[in-house]
Amino acid sequence: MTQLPGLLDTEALRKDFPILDRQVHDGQKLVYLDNAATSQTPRQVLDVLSEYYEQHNANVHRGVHVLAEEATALYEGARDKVAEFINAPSRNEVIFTKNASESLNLVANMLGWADEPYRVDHETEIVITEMEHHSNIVPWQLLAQRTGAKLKWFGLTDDGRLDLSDIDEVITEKTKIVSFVLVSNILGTVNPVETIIRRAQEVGALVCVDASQAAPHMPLDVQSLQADFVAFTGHKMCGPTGIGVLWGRQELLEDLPPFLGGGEMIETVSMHSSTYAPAPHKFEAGTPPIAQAVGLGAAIDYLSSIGMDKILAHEHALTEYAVKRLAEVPDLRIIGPTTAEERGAAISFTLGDIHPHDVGQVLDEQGIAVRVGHHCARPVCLRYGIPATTRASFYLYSTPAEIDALVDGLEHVRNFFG
Amino acid sequence: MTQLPGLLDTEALRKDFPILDRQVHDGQKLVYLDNAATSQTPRQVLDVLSEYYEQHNANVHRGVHVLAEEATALYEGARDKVAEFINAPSRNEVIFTKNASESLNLVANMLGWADEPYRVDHETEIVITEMEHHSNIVPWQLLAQRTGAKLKWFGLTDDGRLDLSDIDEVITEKTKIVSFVLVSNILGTVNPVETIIRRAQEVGALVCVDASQAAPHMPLDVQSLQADFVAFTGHKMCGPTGIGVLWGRQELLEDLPPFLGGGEMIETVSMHSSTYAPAPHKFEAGTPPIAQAVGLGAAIDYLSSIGMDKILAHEHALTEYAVKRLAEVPDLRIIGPTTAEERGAAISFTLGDIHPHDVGQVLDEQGIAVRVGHHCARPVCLRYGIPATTRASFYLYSTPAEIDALVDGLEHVRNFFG
Amino acid sequence: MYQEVILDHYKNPHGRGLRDGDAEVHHVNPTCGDEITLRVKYDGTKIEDVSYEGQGCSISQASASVLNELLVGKDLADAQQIQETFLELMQSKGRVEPDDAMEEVLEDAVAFAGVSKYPARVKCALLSWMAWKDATAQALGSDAAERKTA
Amino acid sequence: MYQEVILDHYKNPHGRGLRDGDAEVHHVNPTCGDEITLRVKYDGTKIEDVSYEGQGCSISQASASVLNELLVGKDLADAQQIQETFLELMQSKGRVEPDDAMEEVLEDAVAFAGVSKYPARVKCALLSWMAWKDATAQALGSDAAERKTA
Ligand SMILES: Cc1ncc(COP(=O)(O)O)c(C=O)c1O
Ligand SMILES: Cc1ncc(COP(=O)(O)O)c(C=O)c1O
Repeated sequence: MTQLPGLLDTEALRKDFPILDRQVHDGQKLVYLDNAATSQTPRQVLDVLSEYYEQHNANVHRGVHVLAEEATALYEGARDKVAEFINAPSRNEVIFTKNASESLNLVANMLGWADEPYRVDHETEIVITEMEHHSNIVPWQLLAQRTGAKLKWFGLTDDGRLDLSDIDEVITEKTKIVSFVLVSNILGTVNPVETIIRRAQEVGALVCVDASQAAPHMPLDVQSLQADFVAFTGHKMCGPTGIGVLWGRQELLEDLPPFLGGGEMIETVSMHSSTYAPAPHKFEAGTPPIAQAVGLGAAIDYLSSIGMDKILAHEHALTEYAVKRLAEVPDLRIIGPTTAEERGAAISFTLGDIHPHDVGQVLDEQGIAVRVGHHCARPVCLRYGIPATTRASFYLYSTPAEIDALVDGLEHVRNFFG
Repeated sequence: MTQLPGLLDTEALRKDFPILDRQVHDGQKLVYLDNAATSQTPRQVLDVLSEYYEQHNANVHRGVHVLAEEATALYEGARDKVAEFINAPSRNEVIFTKNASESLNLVANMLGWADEPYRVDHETEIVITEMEHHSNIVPWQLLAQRTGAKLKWFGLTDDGRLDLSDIDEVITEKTKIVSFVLVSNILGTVNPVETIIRRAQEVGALVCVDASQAAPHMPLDVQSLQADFVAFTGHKMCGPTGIGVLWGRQELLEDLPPFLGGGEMIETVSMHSSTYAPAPHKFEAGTPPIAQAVGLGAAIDYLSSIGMDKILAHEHALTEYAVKRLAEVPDLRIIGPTTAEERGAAISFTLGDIHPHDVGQVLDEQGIAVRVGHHCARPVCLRYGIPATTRASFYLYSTPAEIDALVDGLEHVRNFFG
Repeated sequence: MYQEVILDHYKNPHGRGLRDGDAEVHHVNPTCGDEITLRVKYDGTKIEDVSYEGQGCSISQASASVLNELLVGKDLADAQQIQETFLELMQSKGRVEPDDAMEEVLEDAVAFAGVSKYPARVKCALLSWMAWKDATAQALGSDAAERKTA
Repeated sequence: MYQEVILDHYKNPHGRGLRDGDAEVHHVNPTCGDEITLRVKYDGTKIEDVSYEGQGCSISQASASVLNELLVGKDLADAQQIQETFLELMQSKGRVEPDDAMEEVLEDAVAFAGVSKYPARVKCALLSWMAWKDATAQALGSDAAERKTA
């Protein structure tokens, strides 16, 4: 067994994840390397979900019966856990959504309907980057179309990093919002937050950070980050599907208009007009994903009990090992940074001219689950002139042996199509 | 034990719901009469949820590995189940959302951004009713504010029904959309769909039906309903939290613009512009609530195995019994129809001048869970000049004995504050 | 939660009704519709009267009655201490067991200790107290009152 | 899924390259970026040539090669029957076990039966066939082709 410094005790941890025992294709052991798409869910989270439904299930807020009080305490308790996890100054800055995409759309829509000084309109500009996930592109394209604002973006360097050489032309006095990804889901790149935020603050633009691939993998401190909004998603961090988070600075959440209207987000309603509850409730219309928020809270407990710094170290060690091993595979080209520095544990590559679909399929036949395609970041594929990539991505339960299996699997792919 | 014709075998059914065995306040048996707020979840659904996470969890669509194929098949299979459950002409007309509130906001936003002939703007009118849930009021108020459209509504009669006497003045040639509740969550009223739809069709207005309190309790056939959109929510029909449905007519879903932008809802993305996937995917941005949709599918299997007509009959028998028994309680005034005809199994009432909060609290001390307040339908309270109501609401596992417990409990409330 | 003391105040409220005052406020609890109109009358910094009218549950009504009983005749500083102590008790989530010192300050109001376990009802208990604080700020100039109760 | 026949066609594609034609179409599979440019040439209703160029996975490439091999030289009606049979097979979710009759119609194309079990790949296999249908409709006038293949 390969021993690397900084690895977690995966043998123990893997016992928490029932699915990792699965066999596929008549007896192949599952090697799950699709963690950037979604992570697996530990028993600790599943137990909390079951207990919620079996013991406490009720609609939250305003109930005076025991179950309603319990469900509310659990749901709001999950908000406390999220707030602590990201070091939010206030629990009221944590909004529960259904996924990171909704969180990002929420920001775009708040700004579209806002009054000055936040309002995005035809005289203003929106800045994103070429390595964004579609969920951080399309909401801004829609906003630009619908308001007449201009959409601008940072390009990429050949080695998979943001090209910030024209930062002063891209972010200008007209910029109202800069929205960018902290860790790219396709390239793995960790972006230089500080440089971008400093320039945004100079011109008075708001900053939204897509932390979907960061929150699961490293300590996240929204105060030291200095952004105005931070979005992430539960299913990539050991939580259930159907839950996302938007953190936003309190004074912004107070000033900005609501997005979805309905129960729970109001203060008082008459047929003629309504007033809204204070944040976070203002942005949580309807019955929230209660069990899912509670499950996310349990996932955060789980991650915290391991330690986000330890998870980061584990993945960094794996990434170092993976880039080294992948370099041994002939014709393999990593799309994105080729060293483990300033990169996360999602590694995209091409393999000669074997199409990623074929790579993925033949790996799958060996039990190895990777993702193939444009990974919801098609502009990156266009930028590098490739139709798609194969992506292996690791998490706290991934092992060097799984990387070895991947490398062996790729050898088999090459022989198969050779 | 009270025997009523048409009752389900609740003794057997209740075994499916672990929470119904709960004791509260040191040994009080739980009497759960808050089903209009949320229903309880049967073991059959919980098992499917666990199995999903323990065996098949993966992100859906586009994956070529086994788990991704399985998760996609389960997720899309849930769509098939919903389509069959509501007799949708096509599975592509079923959009998964996070709750009914999102579904209703989706309709409002599609129409706000639509081109002619659907576009809601300052020359057009929106029609709702005074008995809507806030989730079917606030989205339209927001739309009206933001487009300049005029919001109109049907009032209520003294006995808790829609006052349609002015239907020809309320729904006019200017009306673009009529959105109303099929079964009121506060009054229990079942509304005369046909009359309203006929008039809407006459003037060429679209019709959106909020079926949140109908889908769980009676057969729902979107084809015979003849509406254009139908919204409902999973957690009220034995499903998980975090999942809702919008059904819409295919040609409308093709014509109308998307709402949330992101992964999954696109066809092709470049930095300059994007095209969208066909419905339903066009309206499902980001990783959907996968496990929750699968759970909703299991809930539908569960409901269908009992039979929606049988559930309707059961609740009708209970409602008849309940209105009879409640009539025996001095000073009790039902807010809404006082007979079981054309009404669902949610019964709101006031009890002399004892405040609903006190009624609910003292009932809770006896283990009886009811909801108190304005039930997210404050205009109804304003209409009837009351600050709030106490609401008891039944479901397939409710029993006459629980209604007896409620009546005894109310007697105790009266003595306590007498 | 329904201590005898609370029920007594609910059934036989002290000082209910609107009388002459230096300032009047109207507060609403939007989640349940409880309402109170409250007036304060000061004689220097001494509370001459707190008069009120409202509708709501037993907790909010009894709480207003207790407030009237406790605060009328007190000096502003003492009244503010009582208000702060009551606020602390109500926000304790049932974790504070009133001791003798607290009982000395709060008198009948310690009966609300049980209410603090019920988040949905805490707001009911606090409605009149928040209204009083607000009315006092208006009557005496917001600075004087705010600085002490912030 | 990767039958020997499929790999053979992938590695040694039949009739690849763009040649003269009556109509040209360009089809894309947006979910994976597979692309094909395809031309058809008719001699009356007889298929004189299907030429193509594209990029994509082995399934989409092999499928285009098989298409060329199967359809060139056929009469339109026969070609349409082959296309329909292939479509049916691909949409069968692995439930259709090709029998002799089917094998007679589809020849090498029966090797794709296994692909039908993989929903994500079915579109790859169908890409060239959909392109052919479309090109044919353009070449012969949409009515003629549509009526028969609808
Ligand atoms: C009639 C009605 N419409 C809409 C809703 C909103 O449903 P949800 O809270 O799940 O969005 C509810 C339930 O709260 C309801 O009863
Ligand atoms: C970088 C990034 N942003 C946003 C998202 C969208 O997350 P979700 O699909 O949960 O909305 C993802 C994951 O798909 C992602 O990797």
